[in-house]
Amino acid sequence: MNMASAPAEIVAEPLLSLSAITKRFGNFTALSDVSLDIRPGEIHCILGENGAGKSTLCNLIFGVHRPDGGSMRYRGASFQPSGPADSLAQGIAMVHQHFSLVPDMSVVDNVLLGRQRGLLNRAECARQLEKLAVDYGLPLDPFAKIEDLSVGERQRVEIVKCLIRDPSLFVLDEPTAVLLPDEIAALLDVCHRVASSGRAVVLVTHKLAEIKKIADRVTVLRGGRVVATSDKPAAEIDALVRAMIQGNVDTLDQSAASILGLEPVKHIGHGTENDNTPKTKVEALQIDGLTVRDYQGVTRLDNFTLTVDRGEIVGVAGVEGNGQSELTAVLAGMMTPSEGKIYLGDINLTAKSPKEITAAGVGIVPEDRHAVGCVTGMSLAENIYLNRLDEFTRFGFLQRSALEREAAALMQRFDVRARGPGALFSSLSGGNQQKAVLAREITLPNLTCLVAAQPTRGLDVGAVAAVYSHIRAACERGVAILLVSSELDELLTVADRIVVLYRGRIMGSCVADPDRREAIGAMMAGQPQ
Amino acid sequence: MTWELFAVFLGSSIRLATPLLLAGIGEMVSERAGVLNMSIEGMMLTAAFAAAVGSWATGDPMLGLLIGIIAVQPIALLQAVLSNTLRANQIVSGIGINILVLGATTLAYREIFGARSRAEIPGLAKIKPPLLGDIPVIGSAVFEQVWLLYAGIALIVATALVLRYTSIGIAIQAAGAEPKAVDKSGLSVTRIRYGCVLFAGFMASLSGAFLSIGDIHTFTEGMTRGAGYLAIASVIFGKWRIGGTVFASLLFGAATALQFQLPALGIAVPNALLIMLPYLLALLAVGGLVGRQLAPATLGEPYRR
Amino acid sequence: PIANAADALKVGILIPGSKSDKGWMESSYDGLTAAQKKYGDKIQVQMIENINYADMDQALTNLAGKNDLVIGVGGQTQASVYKIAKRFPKVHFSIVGGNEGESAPNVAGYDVKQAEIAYVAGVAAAMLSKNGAISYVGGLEIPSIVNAGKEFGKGAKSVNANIKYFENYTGDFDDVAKAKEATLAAIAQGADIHYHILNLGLRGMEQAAKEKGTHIIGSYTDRCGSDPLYVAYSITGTGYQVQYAIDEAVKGTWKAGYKEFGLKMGPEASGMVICGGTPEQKAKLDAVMKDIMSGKITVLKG
Amino acid sequence: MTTTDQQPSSAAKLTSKFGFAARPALLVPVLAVAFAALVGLALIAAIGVSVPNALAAFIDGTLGSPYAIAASINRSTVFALVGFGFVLANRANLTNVGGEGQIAVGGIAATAVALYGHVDGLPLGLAFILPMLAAIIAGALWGALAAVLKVKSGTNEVISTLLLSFIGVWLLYWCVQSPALLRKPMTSSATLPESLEIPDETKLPLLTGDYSFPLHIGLPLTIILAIVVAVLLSKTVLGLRLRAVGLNPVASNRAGISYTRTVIFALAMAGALGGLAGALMLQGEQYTLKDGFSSGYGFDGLVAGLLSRGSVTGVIAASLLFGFMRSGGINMEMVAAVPTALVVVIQGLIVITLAGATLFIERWERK
Ligand SMILES: Nc1ncnc2c1ncn2[C@@H]1O[C@H](COP(=O)(O)OP(=O)(O)OP(=O)(O)O)[C@@H](O)[C@H]1O
Ligand SMILES: Nc1ncnc2c1ncn2[C@@H]1O[C@H](COP(=O)(O)OP(=O)(O)OP(=O)(O)O)[C@@H](O)[C@H]1O
Ligand SMILES: [Mg+2]
Ligand SMILES: [Mg+2]
Repeated sequence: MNMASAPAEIVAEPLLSLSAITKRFGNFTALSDVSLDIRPGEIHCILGENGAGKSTLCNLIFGVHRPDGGSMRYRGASFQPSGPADSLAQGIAMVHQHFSLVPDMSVVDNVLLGRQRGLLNRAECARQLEKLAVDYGLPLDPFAKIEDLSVGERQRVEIVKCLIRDPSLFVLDEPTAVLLPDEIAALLDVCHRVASSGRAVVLVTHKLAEIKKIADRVTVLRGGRVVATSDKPAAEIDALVRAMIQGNVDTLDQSAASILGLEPVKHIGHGTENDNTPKTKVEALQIDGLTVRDYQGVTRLDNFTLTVDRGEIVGVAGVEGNGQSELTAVLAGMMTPSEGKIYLGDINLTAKSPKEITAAGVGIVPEDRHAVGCVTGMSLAENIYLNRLDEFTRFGFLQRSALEREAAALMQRFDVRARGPGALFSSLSGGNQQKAVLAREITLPNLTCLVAAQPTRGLDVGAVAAVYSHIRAACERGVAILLVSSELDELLTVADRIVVLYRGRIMGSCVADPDRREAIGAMMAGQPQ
Repeated sequence: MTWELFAVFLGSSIRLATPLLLAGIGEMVSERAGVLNMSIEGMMLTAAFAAAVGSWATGDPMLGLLIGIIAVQPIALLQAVLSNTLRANQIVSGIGINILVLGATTLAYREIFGARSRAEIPGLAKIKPPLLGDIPVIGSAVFEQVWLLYAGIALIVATALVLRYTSIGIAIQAAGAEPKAVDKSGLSVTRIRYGCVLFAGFMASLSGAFLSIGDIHTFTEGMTRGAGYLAIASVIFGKWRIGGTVFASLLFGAATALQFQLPALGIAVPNALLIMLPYLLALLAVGGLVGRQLAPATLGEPYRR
Repeated sequence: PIANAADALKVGILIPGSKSDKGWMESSYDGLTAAQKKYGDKIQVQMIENINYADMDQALTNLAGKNDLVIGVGGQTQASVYKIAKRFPKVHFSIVGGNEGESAPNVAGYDVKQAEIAYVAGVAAAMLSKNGAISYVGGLEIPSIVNAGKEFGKGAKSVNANIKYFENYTGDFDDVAKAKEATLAAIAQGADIHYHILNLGLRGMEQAAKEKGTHIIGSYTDRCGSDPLYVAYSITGTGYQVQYAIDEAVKGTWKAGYKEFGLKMGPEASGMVICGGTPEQKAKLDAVMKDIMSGKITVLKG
Repeated sequence: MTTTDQQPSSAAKLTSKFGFAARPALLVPVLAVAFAALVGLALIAAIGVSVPNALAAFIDGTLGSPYAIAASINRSTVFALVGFGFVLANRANLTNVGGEGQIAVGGIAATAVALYGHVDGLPLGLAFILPMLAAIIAGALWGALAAVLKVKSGTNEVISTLLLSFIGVWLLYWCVQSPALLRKPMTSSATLPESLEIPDETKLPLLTGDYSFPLHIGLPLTIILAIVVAVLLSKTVLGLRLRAVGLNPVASNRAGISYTRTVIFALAMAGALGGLAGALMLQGEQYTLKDGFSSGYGFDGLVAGLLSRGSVTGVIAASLLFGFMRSGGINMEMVAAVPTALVVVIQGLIVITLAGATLFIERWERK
């Protein structure tokens, strides 16, 4: 392994080589002096904190952005794509970090977009999809509308869109963040197949387990620079993580290390493990027979009953799209349940407005932080206190300096890194945005219950660790915590108890014990245990 | 109401609906791709003027129509540049174009026609389709119409087929719903949107020509009188679908035609109310009768990578 | 201000609509042009057209500040003229199409009396109609236009008590398509002679009549012989009134107050002609006109 | 690296100093207007009018007399009020194009109260204040109607406010046509379809009391409202809430900011300002209500709002530009025989060039 030095001796003519690439957005430098080679036949992983420049790098390769300095060579020739069309024509395909699918069009139409001229031959395309499904194990209903698909299926569409072009360089930007273990395994398998035939794969991921499993080589980015590369990533994973976060792995929250694959999954819970004093159970959140039907009358959540005690972390497991979103939306007051009751202690919170729910002491970390969690066009300080603006109001006037002072203090406490409390929220990296939302919800003055949905999705190791330690600290203070996650490892590590959702119903529940992994997995697939 | 009167009412509704229909379909395609053309009104007026001048000067209404179509394209191009390349607010630029065209056509009309204001302007021919046209009473009152109307219907059907069955069709829909997906599939969002605005201009030019040399063979200052805005309303009323837009245009046409039938039937309704009727109906329609409208996700937003 | 005859008379004219509207405004503008031709350097003219209500005060103030005589074309200028006239006591104001009512020492209102001639047109229409059905299309539903419609119907009924009469108001003097559809609706009811008070909208009526083989009684302009569509025409002399105002001011005989410009003022101000009409028809029309002037037949104002 | 340094965010910069922030990119709009003016002059020359004469007439018409100045400013206040309303609603990402209809219903309400509300004789200026209040309320309701449609059935407010404009204008036509409504008593069959002149006490007091300089209290009122709107947008929690809802209604709702209430508030305020503009037109100058009363001023105000790019100062600048331009145009036509259509062309050009220049202004500001 060479720390920030020239790449190792040339093994083969690289498929793609970047030299001294620089990319600026305005006066912010997202990438500086980045050089790296992608060799034929390899799976090249990119590792880095949120905001390190990984997506920017991928977008440069795919022609979405153009570099401000440096040069690229592809298959031995100079490569200057002026748009995705150029890259696609050269056999480069990319799965983006965020979906770019047309929601009200079918799978076939999405796949055909930009691929065919003139009359569409949908039947032919459907046949091709079927063949791909067999070859790569990626089944899809070609005529389903995207908006009716689960997140995992949508990701499959994105992948199939690329594979159908038979790419020689396949770039995947955090494709596994929203996938289930099985789906991840299938995807890694696809990567192997692509790479094995002399083509290459660039894979961006935060999950160290995946790197250990399939990476041939790893490049670590930090602050837009290459800080490490490795030809034997599996063996050097600790050093790579250290380079990435520029700190000691030992200081990380144990559970973070565990779920990111640095250590085998083990239940850590929240209390100090040797604290055996039995806690008195105080029921905080009671959900009784909650049923939610959507506007078409389809039952999305069916007779959901659950109690969360103070000082307890209950995990809600399940494949995405099985009612988790509806559960959080109802708890957040963004959706009205068709039946059932929600109580917080003695306070009836059924069908109350978000404002009343917040006032009652329920914090919500929504699953979609951009759509529901924050207003990206406003400042960090404004976002942190968006639900408590009244506290900074005098005669209707906003006390901006007080607001920013308080926000700055909170930034310090929660280690939210930004230019200052006045920084535009959209200028923060994903991890810092999530920390800010968490800070807002967890510091509600009378917090008794916290509902956190997918709180660590897409976050880097350091950020994940920070989120866990804050959740754990809240729990210590006696807050009841409902943790909704599609990462089973996360729940097994952090929660006390797990309930499994399947098609809107509770399939079963059990204590969070890594040994029960198989059983929980089966419940997630709809088999009662 | 006698059959004869009813037939006149139908024919009148169709004629009054045609400009909205033609312009509306073009606008619908453009809005599907994400561009809102408030300038439809101005494009129609340009075509009405240019077609009238062309037809008058050459004596051939076909040439007039062609000149009308050609004259609108620079206006459409201006709208496209403003809303895609310069990323200007689409409502402002549209209104600006409407103001400019109103002034320019009035000025030019006076320069050209000033003294010869009663000059005969040759108009497009009418056709009576076989079978339909032979139906007693209704036949000629309803179906004997300017051929441009039938050509327009054919164009609308063609547009529907293109949207449904061709790669251009899905690209247009995707450009409004998820332009990123279009960009990343190697197509140019900008080019698609330019194309759609030019198409909207083309349809608006047919609509404008229909106004001046189709049905009434004359040009008058500012003769579109808000028809362009009603065309936009019919797109929204029609929920950005071809069928819906056609239905909405016909409804507005019928509401306007009613204004002439009720007095003939001796039914006394305040005239203001009758004139207001199309707008009132449109408001009721967009205000809930047709249910929640889901506009193309990025309608009105310029795309930037 | 008109004391010094050696100085040119300064005339300001406000045409609220378009001076080329084929109707009221254009006819007034023609009157102005005729006066300019007649007087040459003896008058100096400033004109403002296409003005809306909110800007009318300013337009009239500007005109009044620089001219000796200010002419407001159309009843729609009346309220503004009376308001501004108070602020310019030395300037003379004439309103073409002014109504009886208010009075001011420096404002003259010239009443066009469209209803009067419309009655005569109704008589002509009844004589010309073969189907026993006639129609009228008005622009805005305002008194002078509505009264003209009513009198047109009354005139026709005086000849043929069973005649069918249809009237319609499109809400816009200039909307061609609406005028056409309104005429077509009347034709479907059997009407074969159409009268109107429209400006640009008249083109629509012409289209409808041409398509269906019916005929029009024109107003404002003589089209006998030049267009077979027209079987008769009435004269509403708005241009004559403009000329009258200028004539009076030039002569120094300009007088404030209400003045009727009906049949009494002669054929240039108001008249009715059937193209190639028979002597009997002409006699009938003359008789009706005489009865109106003598007060034997009373018609609405406007 | 947690810092507490107080660098203003770009968003904060835009709205600092009561929204009257000095903008570095003033040059671009000035250039845009200059360009349009040059094209206009070229056109004037092309149709054979002497350019110096036309220019002299234009200047004389705008600044040549106290009357011209006052008339221009009075007109600008109407544009500005509609523009402020636009900017306010636009902060919540709502596009109110209904100024014309709001002016119309404002005019109707003010006329009704001034004529039949038994207000003359009331002390403390209530005689003219009450009609204005009625106009404000009517405009607010008209605006709120579009808001209710938006929150209840998701109706796009661009189209609903546009349709409400047409409806308002025809409603006014109805009111002045019908003797049962606001039309003056039909003493003769020739009575014009307009309202009676409103009583003197209900007319807006002139600042100087002299019709040769007819500035009325609409000007101070507009200045006060400019400050109120600017402060509201930049210094108050309400302003912040409008912005939040505009940027992300769902997240704002989650944070306890009512989408429904905010949207209704924003459009009702815009409508109220439009209604007040109608009152100024009626009580300040026209004094009688007629068909065509609104005169397209609602659309000019809209354009002023659209071109302001969200700033109250911008609205004022654009309103003054349009207000004075119209005065100059009238005089150019009268004295130099420049057709009004040409003034319309120049106005259209200005709107287009300003709209097209936005990108350059933004680039400049980012530097
Ligand atoms: N279009 C853009 N304009 C301005 N800044 C940008 C733009 N795109 C990215 N950035 C900034 O560049 C930096 C790198 O972003 P990038 O998306 O590449 O990070 P990343 O490593 O992919 O992070 P994550 O793990 O959160 O996906 C970030 O600070 C981001 O805010
Ligand atoms: N972002 C949005 N876009 C469109 N419609 C929305 C949006 N948010 C909410 N709505 C609609 O607005 C209506 C009311 O929304 P909401 O739940 O925000 O009410 P509210 O703000 O809580 O009002 P109140 O405080 O009066 O109860 C609902 O019909 C909802 O569908
Ligand atoms: Mg990324
Ligand atoms: Mg609510």
